[in-house]
Amino acid sequence: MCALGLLVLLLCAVQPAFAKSDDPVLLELQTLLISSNNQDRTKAIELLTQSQHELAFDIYGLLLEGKFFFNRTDNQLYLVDRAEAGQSALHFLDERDVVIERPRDFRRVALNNAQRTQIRRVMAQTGLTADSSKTRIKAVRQMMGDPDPEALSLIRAAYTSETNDKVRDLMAVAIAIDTLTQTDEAAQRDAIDTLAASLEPRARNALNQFVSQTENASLKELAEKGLIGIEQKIKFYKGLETVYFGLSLGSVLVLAAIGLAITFGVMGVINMAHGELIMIGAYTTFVIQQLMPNHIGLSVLVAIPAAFVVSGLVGIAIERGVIRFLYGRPLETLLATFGISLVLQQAVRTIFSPLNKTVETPSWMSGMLEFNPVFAITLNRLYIIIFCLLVFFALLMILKRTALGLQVRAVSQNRAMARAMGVRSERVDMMTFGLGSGVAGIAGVALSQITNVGPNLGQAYIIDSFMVVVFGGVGNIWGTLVAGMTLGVANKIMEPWAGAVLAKILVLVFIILFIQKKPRGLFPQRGRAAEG
Amino acid sequence: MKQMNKKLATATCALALSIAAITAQASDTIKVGVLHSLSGTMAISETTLKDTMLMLIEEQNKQGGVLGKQLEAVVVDPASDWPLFAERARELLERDKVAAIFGAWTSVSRKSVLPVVEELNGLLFYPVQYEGEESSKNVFYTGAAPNQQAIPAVDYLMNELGIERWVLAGTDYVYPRTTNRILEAYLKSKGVAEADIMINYTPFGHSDWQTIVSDIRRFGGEGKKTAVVSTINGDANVPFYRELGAQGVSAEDIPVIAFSVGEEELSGIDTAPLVGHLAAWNYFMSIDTEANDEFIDTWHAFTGDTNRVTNDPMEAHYIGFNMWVEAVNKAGTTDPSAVQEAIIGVTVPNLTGGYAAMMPNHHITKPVFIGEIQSDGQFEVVWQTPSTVVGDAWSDFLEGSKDIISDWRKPLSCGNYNVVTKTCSGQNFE
Amino acid sequence: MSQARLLDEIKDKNRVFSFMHTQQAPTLNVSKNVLLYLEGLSVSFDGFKAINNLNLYINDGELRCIIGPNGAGKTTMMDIITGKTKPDTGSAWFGQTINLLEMDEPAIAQAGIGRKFQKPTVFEFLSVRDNLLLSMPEERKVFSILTARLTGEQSDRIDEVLEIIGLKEQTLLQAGSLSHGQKQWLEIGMLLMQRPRLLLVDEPVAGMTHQEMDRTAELLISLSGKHSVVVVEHDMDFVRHLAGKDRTVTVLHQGSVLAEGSMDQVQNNRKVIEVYLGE
Amino acid sequence: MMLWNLIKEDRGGQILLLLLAIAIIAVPMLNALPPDHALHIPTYTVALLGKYLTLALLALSVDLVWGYLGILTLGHGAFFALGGYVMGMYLMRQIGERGVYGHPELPDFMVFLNWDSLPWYWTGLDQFWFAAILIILVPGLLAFIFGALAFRSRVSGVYLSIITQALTFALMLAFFRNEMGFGGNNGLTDFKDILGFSLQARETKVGLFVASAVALALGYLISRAVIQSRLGKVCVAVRDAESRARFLGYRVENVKLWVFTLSAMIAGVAGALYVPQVGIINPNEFSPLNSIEIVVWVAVGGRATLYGAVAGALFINYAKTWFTTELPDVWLFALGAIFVLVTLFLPKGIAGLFRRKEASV
Repeated sequence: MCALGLLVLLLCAVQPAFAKSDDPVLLELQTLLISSNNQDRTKAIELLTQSQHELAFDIYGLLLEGKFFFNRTDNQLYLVDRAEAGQSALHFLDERDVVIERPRDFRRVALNNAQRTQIRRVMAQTGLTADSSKTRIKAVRQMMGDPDPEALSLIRAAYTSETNDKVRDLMAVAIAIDTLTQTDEAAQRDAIDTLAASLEPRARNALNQFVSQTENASLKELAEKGLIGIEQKIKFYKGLETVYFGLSLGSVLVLAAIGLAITFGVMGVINMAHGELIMIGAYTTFVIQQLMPNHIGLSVLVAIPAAFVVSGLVGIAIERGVIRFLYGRPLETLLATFGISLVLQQAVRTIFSPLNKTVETPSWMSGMLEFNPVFAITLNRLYIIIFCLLVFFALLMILKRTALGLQVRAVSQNRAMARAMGVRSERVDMMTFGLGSGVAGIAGVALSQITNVGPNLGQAYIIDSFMVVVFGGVGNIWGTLVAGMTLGVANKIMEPWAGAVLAKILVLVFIILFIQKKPRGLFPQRGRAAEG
Repeated sequence: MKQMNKKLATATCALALSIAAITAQASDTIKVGVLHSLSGTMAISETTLKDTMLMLIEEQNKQGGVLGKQLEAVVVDPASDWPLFAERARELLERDKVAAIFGAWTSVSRKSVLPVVEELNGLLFYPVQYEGEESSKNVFYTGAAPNQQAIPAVDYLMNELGIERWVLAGTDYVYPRTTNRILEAYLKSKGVAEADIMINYTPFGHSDWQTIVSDIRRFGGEGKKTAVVSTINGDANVPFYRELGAQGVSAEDIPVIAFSVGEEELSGIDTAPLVGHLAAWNYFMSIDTEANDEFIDTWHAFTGDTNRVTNDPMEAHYIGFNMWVEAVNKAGTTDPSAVQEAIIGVTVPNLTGGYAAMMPNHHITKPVFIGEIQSDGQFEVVWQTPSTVVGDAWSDFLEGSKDIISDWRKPLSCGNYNVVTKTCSGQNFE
Repeated sequence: MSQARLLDEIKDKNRVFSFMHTQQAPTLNVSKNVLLYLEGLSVSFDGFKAINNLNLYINDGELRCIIGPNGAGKTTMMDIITGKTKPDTGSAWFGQTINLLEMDEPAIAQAGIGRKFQKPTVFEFLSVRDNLLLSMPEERKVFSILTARLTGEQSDRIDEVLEIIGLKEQTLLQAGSLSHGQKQWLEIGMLLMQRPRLLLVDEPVAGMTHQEMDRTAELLISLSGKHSVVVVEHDMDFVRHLAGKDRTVTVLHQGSVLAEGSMDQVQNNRKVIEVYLGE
Repeated sequence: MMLWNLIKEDRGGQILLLLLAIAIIAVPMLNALPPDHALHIPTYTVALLGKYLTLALLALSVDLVWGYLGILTLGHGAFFALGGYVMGMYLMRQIGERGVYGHPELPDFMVFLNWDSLPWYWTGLDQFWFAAILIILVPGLLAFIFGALAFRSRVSGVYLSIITQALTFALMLAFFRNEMGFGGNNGLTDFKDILGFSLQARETKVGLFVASAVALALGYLISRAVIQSRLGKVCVAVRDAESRARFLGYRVENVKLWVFTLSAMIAGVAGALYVPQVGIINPNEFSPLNSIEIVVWVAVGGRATLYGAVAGALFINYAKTWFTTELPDVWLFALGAIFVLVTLFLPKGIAGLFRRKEASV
């Protein structure tokens, strides 16, 4: 989309001035860009930078987005939005519109990292004066590492006029890094203070470097003190981070397990196909995105109810078709549902191919919430944590406040009595199982944002889910929440020193032993019903 | 009682016989075994290779087959079950009497097949990059050995991108372990300090990368230019790259170079946040040569799907198959021993405009390409070795194997000959 | 709170290794002619006090009937005696020497307390004979079971009991195929095989015909003397029949003893009448 | 006579043992026939049948605990795999200098992971007698410890099933780790010979087949002996009315514990015989999927009949071989369907069918 915008812009920019076809710079640019040699492309960028060409920045943008293609048949440069048969390609110089027949004739003019960095540098300098403070911050960061003095002078210039404090501080750091290398001791002291106050990795590195080089003992001591301060802050934030990671892992576990907490916990049905219901949810997300490729952001939201319904229906089908004949025979249920899980997996393989499917992350979910350079939390995880809590409390409400919830609890405590009271337990079973399955589907939507969407998705989570439910205490969804979060955090705290594999093993062993001590989990159901 | 007796008895007999049933020997065709998992976890990767083989055989038959006989593919499914690989291989060789087997993907599946092909003196063409440290009389390694992928990749990062700190991240199995140990030794030999190398292993299908990625970020934020060398396998890649994207690790800050992520794997990932990350292979679909174009067109025609991608192991099969055909024509027979002799030195064109030759150590010569991931899921070649590299079965950077060479030509004809002790161990043929 | 409990439980090591030391009950001592002491027992589930400061003494060889409305705590009391439920407070002794609260079900059973459930529970897939066979008082160690052989007098004993409970014809039938009443009898038979010192019988005549009831009553009475028998029952006629003139009847209400005495005394006790007739 | 008593009332058992006896005699003979002979059984088929028999033995061990004790174990694959690993380690030690690195003592994978000496738990495994003991001891010990914990604290039913699954899952992850010194993901392979006989020799393969058949027969008789004894009756009693058994004074946990341990040992032996015949052992054998598949063999064959388990194992595995050769994509559908249909319509399994017939005849 945005590329088209740029195309238009590019045209307007051109119209009045002159026909591009006889602009020497652009002509040379074309020859350089279509060449298969990397160096030529680097040259092309340099050419643009030196020529100060009015279109330079638009071209940079288009290059970064990879909108430039060259046609292997006529060796001409084209602007293409989507290189697919039937799409149109715009000739770079004389704005001819041609229709693409064989997409593979059009080769993207690709940049490598070095070239991208090169362009970003140039663009960053203009970023300093951009309106959004975010862009300015990015610009300063970009240039902080940049040794060339011109960049620094630009920062100094911008510093005086800068109004936003965050940006100012950052600029101050950038300047301080430079001052540190000067010889004026007083200035250096101030610089050290500035740097010691900042958590920018570059500030720290500058100090480290300074400590290793300087002869001036007092300054050295000062810098070292500063470093220690920084290290402590970092340690603290690292702790915070670990906890956050733990919670987000926990929230994933809870999401995966909560549906099970209902079907297994409340109904006492062992549903080995639970993982596959999650998988179905994830695939629903995939399908929805296929249906609305231009509204990725929206698609995920749409997917939530959709996944709930789809998985819910599949769940109900399973309950009606198989499970209801097996009530009171948990072990048989376990086997039958395991069979179902196999069938569902293979079904997905045959329908969607065994390959993983791409589920895109909507823009509003990507990115980070940065508190400071060393502590930032990823948005997608944050949303998942929130989402997990929402789902949890929604369920709590349903079970505690609604008629269904009441009936569910009635049936789960004493089927016969509930029947006698006129509860249609058949229907309740169906609804409950549907609910549990639907929730599993919702979990699938969340998982599709962080992991594979493939036939094995379910398998990966089924055992963990059971662990969480059993650990938390069957029939108690609060238990599930606590258990999930505990396991998540425990896992993350152990991971650094035990390693990912060992951490997982330890957690499993812990649960096995825990079940020995408290067979009914953290929050057991008590009373005569539970005895014996 | 009687009834039952009969039933059970017949059941067992049926079982015994139907397995025993020896398929009639069709003498007018040459059988070629295809041993790739079509179900189970590895089906994701291996099904494509099965199709590739079918395509290659079909093409060959169009050109009149081999030695005037048509080729017949015998496809079996080891179902991602390692013992089953051995069982199926035995079936192919003993029952179907195939002239050669093309197959296996994971190291463990190859290890499982190895004793069988050696016992029955079969031929196995193994198309996947692997950890090396092996050379069998009966196996031809058409995928990359570590020195045909890892080492050049590191060279590129070191020389072209000026990388000073290294994260070696891999799934905990033999290929990453070996590769990383080779790289560690190699880096140290290049004067990289212990403190500048971070090694990390994760289980198969690891899905929560938060901690590791943030460690990488911190490790990379300490001033020196850092890169990640990833030998992460299969399913674990998607969450890994997603986490990289989520934590804003861009290819400009910390490039990740992968040895097991190809076009096919990328087709399952949202590549937008990955643009600029690297991969090292001996083939990329994007490489612009006549041969490649033709190959891709036939592939699309064969699968009837113009969106299907091609990848490195497919090229490996293409090369391996052509080499086998060459060798058979040269030897004038499909007899394994004859082919084993004939194939050494056989040279066939690869898909990237060069030639691949079968070396005496049963590995082949390959060019090495470094590609950057593009937003369309393809790789853009940013660097390549000036000439092809000879596959080295026994790494010079490992204690155990630096003195070992492999040469299957007479008089040595030994897979692991220790030049110091002058002894030939492993698979002996005296 | 459950967190705290969890911590304690993790702290006390010996429960994990409890299987290391086999629970050997000291020999029974009824010198004071009292077989069962229940003192100050209380147990509550989620706040509901099923048993509330219960005191009960059963003499050696006594036949005691216990009545009480639903939820009076009759079954819970039996659970405590047989070790199925652990009380929050109080003590339960079998004779002078045996502390029931320190033992689990098998130990208590081997110490000589037999129990018949409200709902007849027999081994449905085993033959009637095997059901009795397994009830024989014998070494219960796994390996002795493995090598156990049936001796002559043991099988005589089984036939004898089969005679008593009137299931001679059904000897080789699967217990599952018996009628409800027959199962009741079989279960009683299993108790007889066990030769317990104390029988706890929970609503033995539920679903029995009148003749069966009378026979049961006779049986239970005949048992008293060499065994102590505690019968929990709703059916007043049956209780009256059992208790006769002089035997003690205990009325439980809300988990504690409401009244105790002969049938007549109990029936004329005001509190009892309130509870039953709810004045 | 003793033996006859064990299977007197057990028709299925009689037939099973009969067939095994026939196989033990016939298969080697048929295999010895010239290859072009119509009745010739190729050696790889013999090995295949041998493999099936070991799996049947495994199924038997599961039936012992599930059928007669009502313990649905989803982790028996672990005991099987442990037995297999012990055997694998023995076979590795037999390779000696014939490894690719020609190291006199260390297996190849240790050499290229730069280990300088054998881990302590590999010592002594070059002796067959020692390995043979461990094959029984290791799975038995694990089962004993696990069972002691689980049964004491009266973990039962579904909970037990789930933690058995967790157990095997944890073990799988553990064995994947290369630090463990069991060859990581690749496991142990490229075995040369057993007790001095080359594993590639026809005779050895036939020998292993016979060994498996004998092991299965013995396993069957032992299980039978347990079932016939009073302990067997107690098992059934525990299965059907656990608390009643307690109130009769039986230490239910001990009963469960010992039978569970016995069954684990049988599984271990099965694993040990399985490994030399398939030529590789690796952590996948621990995967929960495998363990749960075993259960379905038993379910299909028919619980609590022993011979049913054997029949089920043979049937399903033959089906698997057939499907994965003929129509690979359908296999999982078929397996899944079997799970569902058997539990719904055939609770007694195949054996159940025959029993009904017998009754009617």
